[in-house]
Amino acid sequence: MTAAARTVEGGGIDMNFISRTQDTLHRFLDGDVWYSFTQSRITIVAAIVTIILVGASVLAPFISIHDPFNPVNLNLMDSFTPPVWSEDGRWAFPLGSDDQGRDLYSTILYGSRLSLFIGFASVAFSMSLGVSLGLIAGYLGGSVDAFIMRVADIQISFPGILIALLIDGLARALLPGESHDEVMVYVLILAIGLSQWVNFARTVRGSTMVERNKEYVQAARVIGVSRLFIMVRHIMPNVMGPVLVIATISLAVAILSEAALSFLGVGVPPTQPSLGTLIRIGQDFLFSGEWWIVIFPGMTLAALVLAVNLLGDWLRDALNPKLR
Amino acid sequence: MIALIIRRSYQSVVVMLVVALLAFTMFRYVGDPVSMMVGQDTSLEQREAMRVSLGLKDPVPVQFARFVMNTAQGEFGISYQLGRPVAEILSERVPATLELSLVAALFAMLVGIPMGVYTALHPQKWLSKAFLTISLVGISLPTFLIGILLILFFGVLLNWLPTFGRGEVVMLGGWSTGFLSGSGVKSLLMPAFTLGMFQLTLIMRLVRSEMMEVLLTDYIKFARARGLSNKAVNFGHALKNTLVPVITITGLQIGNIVAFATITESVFQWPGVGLMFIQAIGLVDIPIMSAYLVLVALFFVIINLIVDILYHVVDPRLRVDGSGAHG
Amino acid sequence: QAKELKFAFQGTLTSWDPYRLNETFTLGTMGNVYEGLIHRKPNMVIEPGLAVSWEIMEPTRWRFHLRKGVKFHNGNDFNADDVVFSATRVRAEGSDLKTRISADTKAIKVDDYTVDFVSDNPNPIIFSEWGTWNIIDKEWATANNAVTPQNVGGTEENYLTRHANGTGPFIMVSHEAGVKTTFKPNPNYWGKKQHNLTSVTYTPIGQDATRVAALLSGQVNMAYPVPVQDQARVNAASNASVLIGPELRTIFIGMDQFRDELLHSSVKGKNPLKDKRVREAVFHAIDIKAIQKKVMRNLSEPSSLMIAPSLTPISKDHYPRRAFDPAKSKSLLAAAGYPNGFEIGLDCPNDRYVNDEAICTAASAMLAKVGIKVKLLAQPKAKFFPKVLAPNLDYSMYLLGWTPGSLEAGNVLRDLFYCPRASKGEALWAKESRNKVGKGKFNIGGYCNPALDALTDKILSETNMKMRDEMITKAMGITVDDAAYVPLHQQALAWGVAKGVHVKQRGDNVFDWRYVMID
Amino acid sequence: MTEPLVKAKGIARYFDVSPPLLNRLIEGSKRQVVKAVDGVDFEIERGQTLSLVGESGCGKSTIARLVVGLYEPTGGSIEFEGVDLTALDNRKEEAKLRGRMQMIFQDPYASLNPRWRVQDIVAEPIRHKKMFDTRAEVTSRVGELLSQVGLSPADGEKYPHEFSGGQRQRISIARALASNPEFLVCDEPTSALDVSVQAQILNLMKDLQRKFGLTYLFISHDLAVVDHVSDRIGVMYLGRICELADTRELFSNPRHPYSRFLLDAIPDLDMTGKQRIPVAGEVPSPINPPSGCTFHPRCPFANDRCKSEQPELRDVDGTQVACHGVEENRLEPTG
Amino acid sequence: MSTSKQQPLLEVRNLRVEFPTRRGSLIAVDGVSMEIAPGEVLGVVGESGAGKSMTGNAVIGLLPSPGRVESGEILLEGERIDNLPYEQMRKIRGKRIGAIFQDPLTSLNPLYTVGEQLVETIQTHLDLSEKGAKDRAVDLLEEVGIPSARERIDHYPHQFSGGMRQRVVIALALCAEPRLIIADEPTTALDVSIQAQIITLIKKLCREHGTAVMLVTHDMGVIAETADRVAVMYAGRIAEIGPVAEVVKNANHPYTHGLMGSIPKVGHEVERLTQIDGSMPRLTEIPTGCAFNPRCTEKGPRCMVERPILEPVENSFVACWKFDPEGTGA
Ligand SMILES: Nc1ncnc2c1ncn2[C@@H]1O[C@H](COP(=O)(O)OP(=O)(O)OP(=O)(O)O)[C@@H](O)[C@H]1O
Ligand SMILES: Nc1ncnc2c1ncn2[C@@H]1O[C@H](COP(=O)(O)OP(=O)(O)OP(=O)(O)O)[C@@H](O)[C@H]1O
Ligand SMILES: [Mg+2]
Ligand SMILES: [Mg+2]
Repeated sequence: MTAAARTVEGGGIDMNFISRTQDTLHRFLDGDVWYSFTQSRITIVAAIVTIILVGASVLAPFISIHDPFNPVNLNLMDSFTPPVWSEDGRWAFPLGSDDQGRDLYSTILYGSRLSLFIGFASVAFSMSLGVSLGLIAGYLGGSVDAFIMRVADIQISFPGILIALLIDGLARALLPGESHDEVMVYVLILAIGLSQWVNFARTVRGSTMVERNKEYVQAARVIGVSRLFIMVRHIMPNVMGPVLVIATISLAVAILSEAALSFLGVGVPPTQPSLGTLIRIGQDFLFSGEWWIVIFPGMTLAALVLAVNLLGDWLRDALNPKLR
Repeated sequence: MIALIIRRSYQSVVVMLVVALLAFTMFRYVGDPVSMMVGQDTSLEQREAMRVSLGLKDPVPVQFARFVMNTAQGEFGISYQLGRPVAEILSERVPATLELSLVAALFAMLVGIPMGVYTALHPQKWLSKAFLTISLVGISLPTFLIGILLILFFGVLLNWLPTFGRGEVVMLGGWSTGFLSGSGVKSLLMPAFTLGMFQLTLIMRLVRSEMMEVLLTDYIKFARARGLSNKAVNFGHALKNTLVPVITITGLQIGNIVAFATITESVFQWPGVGLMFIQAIGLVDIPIMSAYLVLVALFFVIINLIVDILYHVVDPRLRVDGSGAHG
Repeated sequence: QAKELKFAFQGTLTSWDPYRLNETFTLGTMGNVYEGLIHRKPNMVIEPGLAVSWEIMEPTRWRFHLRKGVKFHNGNDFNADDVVFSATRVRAEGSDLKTRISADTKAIKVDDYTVDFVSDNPNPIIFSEWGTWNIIDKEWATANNAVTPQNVGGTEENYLTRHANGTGPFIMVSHEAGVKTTFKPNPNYWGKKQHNLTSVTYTPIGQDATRVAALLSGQVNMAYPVPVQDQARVNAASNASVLIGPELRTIFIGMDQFRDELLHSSVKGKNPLKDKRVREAVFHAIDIKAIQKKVMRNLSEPSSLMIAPSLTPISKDHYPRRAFDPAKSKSLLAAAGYPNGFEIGLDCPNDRYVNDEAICTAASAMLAKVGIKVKLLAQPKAKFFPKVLAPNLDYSMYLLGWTPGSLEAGNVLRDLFYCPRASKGEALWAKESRNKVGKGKFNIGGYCNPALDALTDKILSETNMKMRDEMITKAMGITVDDAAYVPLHQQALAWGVAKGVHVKQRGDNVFDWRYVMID
Repeated sequence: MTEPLVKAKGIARYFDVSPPLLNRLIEGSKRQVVKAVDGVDFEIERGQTLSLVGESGCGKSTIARLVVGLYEPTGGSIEFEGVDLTALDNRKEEAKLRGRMQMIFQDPYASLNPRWRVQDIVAEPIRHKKMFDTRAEVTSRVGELLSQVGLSPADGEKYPHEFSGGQRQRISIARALASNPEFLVCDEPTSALDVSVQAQILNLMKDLQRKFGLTYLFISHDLAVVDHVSDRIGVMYLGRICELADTRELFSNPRHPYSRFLLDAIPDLDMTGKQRIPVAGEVPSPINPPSGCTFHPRCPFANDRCKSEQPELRDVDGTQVACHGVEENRLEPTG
Repeated sequence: MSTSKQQPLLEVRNLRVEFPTRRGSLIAVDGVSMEIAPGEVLGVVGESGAGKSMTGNAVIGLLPSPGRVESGEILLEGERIDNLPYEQMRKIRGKRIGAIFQDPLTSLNPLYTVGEQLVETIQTHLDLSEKGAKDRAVDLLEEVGIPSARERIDHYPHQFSGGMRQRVVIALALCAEPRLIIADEPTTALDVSIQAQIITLIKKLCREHGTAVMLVTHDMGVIAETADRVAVMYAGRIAEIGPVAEVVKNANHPYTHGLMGSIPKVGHEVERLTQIDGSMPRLTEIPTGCAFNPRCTEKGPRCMVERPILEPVENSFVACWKFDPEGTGA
């Protein structure tokens, strides 16, 4: 509401646009989803945590102390500095430093950025793949459907983490060494994304098969619009509810998968650690008392995944009209 | 039912072939097995000779055909590293993984289902909310970290539980079991918890949401209107109907437990196939890696089949007996 | 009273065939069950093993007198036939220890307890690696159809893979590869019993944290290696401490000096690493003290040589290390024509040496400060070695470790410094003959100094130890001067030992149970 | 009489509901075909309303879908202004003809895309056919249509869920009218509505018919509604038409036994004290229809011929009836 | 109110059912009073959302959450049941009050055979052995007209057709011979021919067992045929209640009047049906005064401000100011 108010004060913008945005905003704030949001304290907290973490990682270059991914900034002698509140802490390293002298606070920001990027991108990838295939399978049916679903069966008959391992291994082998670090992130995105598309495809296919028989789709067919138009403009918006829920959960799973893969040694390069890689490196120092190297990234990861999961939970309930 | 089994089997064959192809393709690239098999003094010529004798120099289709043929006969070859038939090593290692997975799955189900039911029946109680949130915390940390923290706490600080391995095992025929000794059971606790935690959360949430849906159905309302006791309604009617979808997902999850056991096993040095797989990756022991992947795929396939059959047993609508329909 | 040694090691013992794998831990463990003609004491000094004495009959003929009354664990007698058999078997198809005895050397039985070794060229150190050439019982191996080490790629399991029958102080009781191996003392051992063990159990534990936890929780009473960062924690624990000692392996950075254009670099058309000034610049950029302090937690000994000083006649400070001096490094780079530095790739294993990846990461940061932008590629050894070693040689800088198998400098000079070419006049590492490179086959940087080669040839055949030592000192000087490699350090050994357990640590990281005492 | 606007000749639509091949092989089950519509003929004159009545599952909706082209017929032909739509392979031509027919659906909740604004829903046919060039024209046409069905043009801004069932059905009608169709297929347009709202919709439909000369194919299971709206009525049973007659004729003189049953089953609002005579038995499964006349198991007049021979639709005094009994004149007269 | 002198079986007094929502309370049933005598069929009609089902649900104590009985009383055979604890109310459900819901397809649990569901219900309420319960189940199925009941008892619901399923549902409601049956749209999902069968069945039960039925529907035809008296509901309130013949033929309330007129009748040739313009207000937006006032053609100023109460008009009771003796209505 405040956002809208500010826009109005700002003036000079197309009034029609403002009123329309206001209208949409008002409708949203008035809607049941928003209401159920305001009713759940834990969801609000989760949303705030998510916004802070996502915001912080987007703004990482501006709010970090240094760029930990640039080796020029690192000084090995700064390594293992404890958090600032402990005896040997230094203000240059508010949360302490890691084994290479990276400021942990900055590294967590950059690491979250990477983790979130991998998470979002892989979800976007599996979502677009899964939603398109699900729509096609559900709407066209027949042998197209059978084929897509058999592929999905095969895919689901095999643990996601092993699929990710396979793709990762293949990509590493096929790609020339130099381009490794740059493309590794994308390989991970592909690997994690591929292991998740089936969830989307199955859900979308199921809903599409329900929607396909609804009369508004038949009405569109009677009008004579094309199949693509029906799939994209009519059916898709109506099957996106559950997709959104799966997407949130998938995001959490993707971020954790990246961490698990890094434990198995196929994550991002350690010079540009993600949260998962940071934890993997940091757990080496759990016994030696340099707990902050694993605890802070661990807490960040847990907070992020937890918040996203809670949001997903809430979304699931909020979007389910029966449970309202 | 027979048709179902046949269809499943034929799908399974396709699955297995694809898995074999994937595994096979990947292993061409994971590294050089020969350099892992010899010390650094071995000459390049000797290395080359080994590649030839391992068949690594044959044309790829020939290698694949050989791989599939051998695999179909349960013949996975001789481990490059251990120098023993892979099938034999697998059969030694499988009990450990199966016992761990079984306990983890039981833990996940026996705790997850009641928790799910409770949270569905009493959505507003604080205990439900606590269950939901705490279980989420458990899955918000990477498994390996949970495992290490458990080791640190229960193993090192409190010294209550063994930090690694299976403890004392007893051989029953060809099966080594840790269930029969105190140390075996103690050793199971932390790994099973670590492994089961994630699935527990999933199952609990699944049961909860399915059950909440079921509780809103007309037949539950009608069951209440018939004056049935709460117990009969919630457990006799609601839970049974909830279990139908839960079975499918849980089945897949059990498959995932076996897959995720790799991480847990390597954290706890649990001598199962997952640990063997991780070690094999490091050492590029291709026969072991392929055998493992094929084994996991087989596992999934079998579980899927069982799930399908269960599904048919539980849900009478899927039983095609034709009698009396459309009276 | 039971005195059980329960120890955990990082790696796995894969096969019990003594010739299957040339790898320190495997051979070291094997050495408690099998024995060679010689034996190395905890301080690495050679002492008689299954041979009581040896002598040079003529420059090309060595005579070994075997120990009498020794029995294998199965009761068979040990005699010259076993030695001759083992000498053949160790060079047979499938053996990974073929270099223990050069191909031209013949083992000749003189009598039941005397064997002669005759070779074409004189070899002053013929037996230096025989501590790990274990003697196998001929009758037993023949009876079990194992006259050659396992035929790789075959379909039959080699009997020796899971069965052991040595003369050593311990008998292997059971072996589950990757899970657990158990041993008991050999009651009929010929030697003096210096341990008080009643049983030995070995468990592989791959995860560092789990291994340390196993030691701290008392499930094992010896575990190694202890990650450097955990030594303080282990020492602080009431029930264990870390036993530290210098290891013989030298960790170093190698540089491509033979290609005309680097593979992974921004510099095109030339190879900056051919310029000694650039190699020196790399050297001066590395803050080895920082690495020692932070990465290695003082568990390393910075080195100026490519060999541990203890293995050479050279005193530790004879050749001082090039100092950490970024300013000098920058000026050297400028002088070489790279005032703004350049970009270069660094290949690194991440599961081979102590904190290998962390060392590379730290080195990258240090090089970045003088303008050399390093693209670091750290991968598991399974992928690192095939990429970097011949014949691929796909790197521009790399991190590697080297322990001379013979534990002396000749091996280093031959394998790491000799011009790598298959025959005279050929280009270094000529593509078509890479597989045929003999001397210098691990000189993958392609460093080449003909004068050094000539000196090395002399060293390899010189039997006068004093002259040999002088030549080695001189040769090492040349390598230092040329900045052929950037040696970093010898990593230290860190063994976690429970209170009340007394072990003797060997510099080559071999755990010899002969000397274990438990209170 | 002029040429009818719509003419269905022997249209049929079968659905294959067999179990998968493998099951058939193993369990020995046979191919199963639902003959949802099995050889139906009818004609509709311009400006007239033909209604189809019958119990659930008798194939009414299937006919509706066949007519508007949502299903391909298994057999027979559908002519629109004398052009056989099923034989047409010029897609443009077909699209043009099809554009002149529209459909109104049963469920006012499912027939509008919940994510679209009402104005976009109504404008969809207009936009698809590119009937206007400018946005303003489209908007004004939408407003006009909404007014025609008794809504306000301002309602276009809203989403379907903001409307009641009756209002939604009006939106559906507005959408159907948007492309200026001549022929409307209405598949139970009021059966989901309350009677009071049903009256509104039926009145509206009649008004529109008068105003635009629309032709309706009206489908319902409610004989009273059908009586109110139609000129001719076809009574369907298990995929076939068993009686096709003028409305007044059917109600005053139903000939087919099934038509009589249906009329008897109409609840008696006038409380004449007339007892409803429940039809014995249930609608048989269309997968396994009874032999001969499919109605014979429930028919009190059935004889052996009915069990074996399928009756054809025959003209009897201007009415078409498919019944051996009527043909043989062995039915009791009604009334 | 009722013409019969004996004690009513069910008495609802001033029932008010509320759904607390975030935009204030939604009053689904507002001040409804009615009585049902033993053996009587009371029809409840009205538009969708008028509060018919909620009235029925309130009587069996199964209001969907968050609905609750806000005020008023429900008495069964003179005993108050709206405030009973859950367990006591549960014992009444099925035993003394049976219920039939609209959709026979979804009212039966698909995973249990019809017999299992019957036996379970019988054993909950009657002290019968497994065998006795099963015999009774067979009898019940036969009674509701399911042929070869002994075999079909072991079938699953999906093996029955819609009409048969609805009969099974009725059999389930009859398990313990309840005195009152709440039938919420028992025929809406059924075909006309089967509808007639079910109606006949319900009527037979009333006749033979003296069961009272509260028949909720929006089908006036069904009411006209089945009910003795009828209550017309509008926006949560009763607009008119009285003997069926009077309400159907001689509707007093303008809404009832309109409603009757809007039903097409066979043989009545009318060009246009009577039409009540507009639609029932949302329960959150009920106008002040008479809830029907925006659509009423006969409204007067009083209708806009004051809520009419049920007053006797002829044999019925009507809530309309039109009949107010003070004549402030139309
Ligand atoms: N897509 C389909 N696949 C298989 N069978 C179908 C399909 N569509 C319809 N049927 C079958 O065809 C028969 C006729 O169906 P249709 O929908 O035309 O009936 P209807 O008269 O409209 O019934 P209702 O009054 O219930 O709408 C039914 O038995 C139905 O099960
Ligand atoms: N769970 C609920 N939450 C909020 N309001 C509800 C709920 N259930 C019902 N209502 C409201 O109560 C009112 C009365 O509903 P009720 O089901 O009694 O109507 P009805 O007359 O039976 O309608 P129908 O003929 O559609 O069954 C409706 O307007 C509805 O909006
Ligand atoms: Mg229909
Ligand atoms: Mg209702």
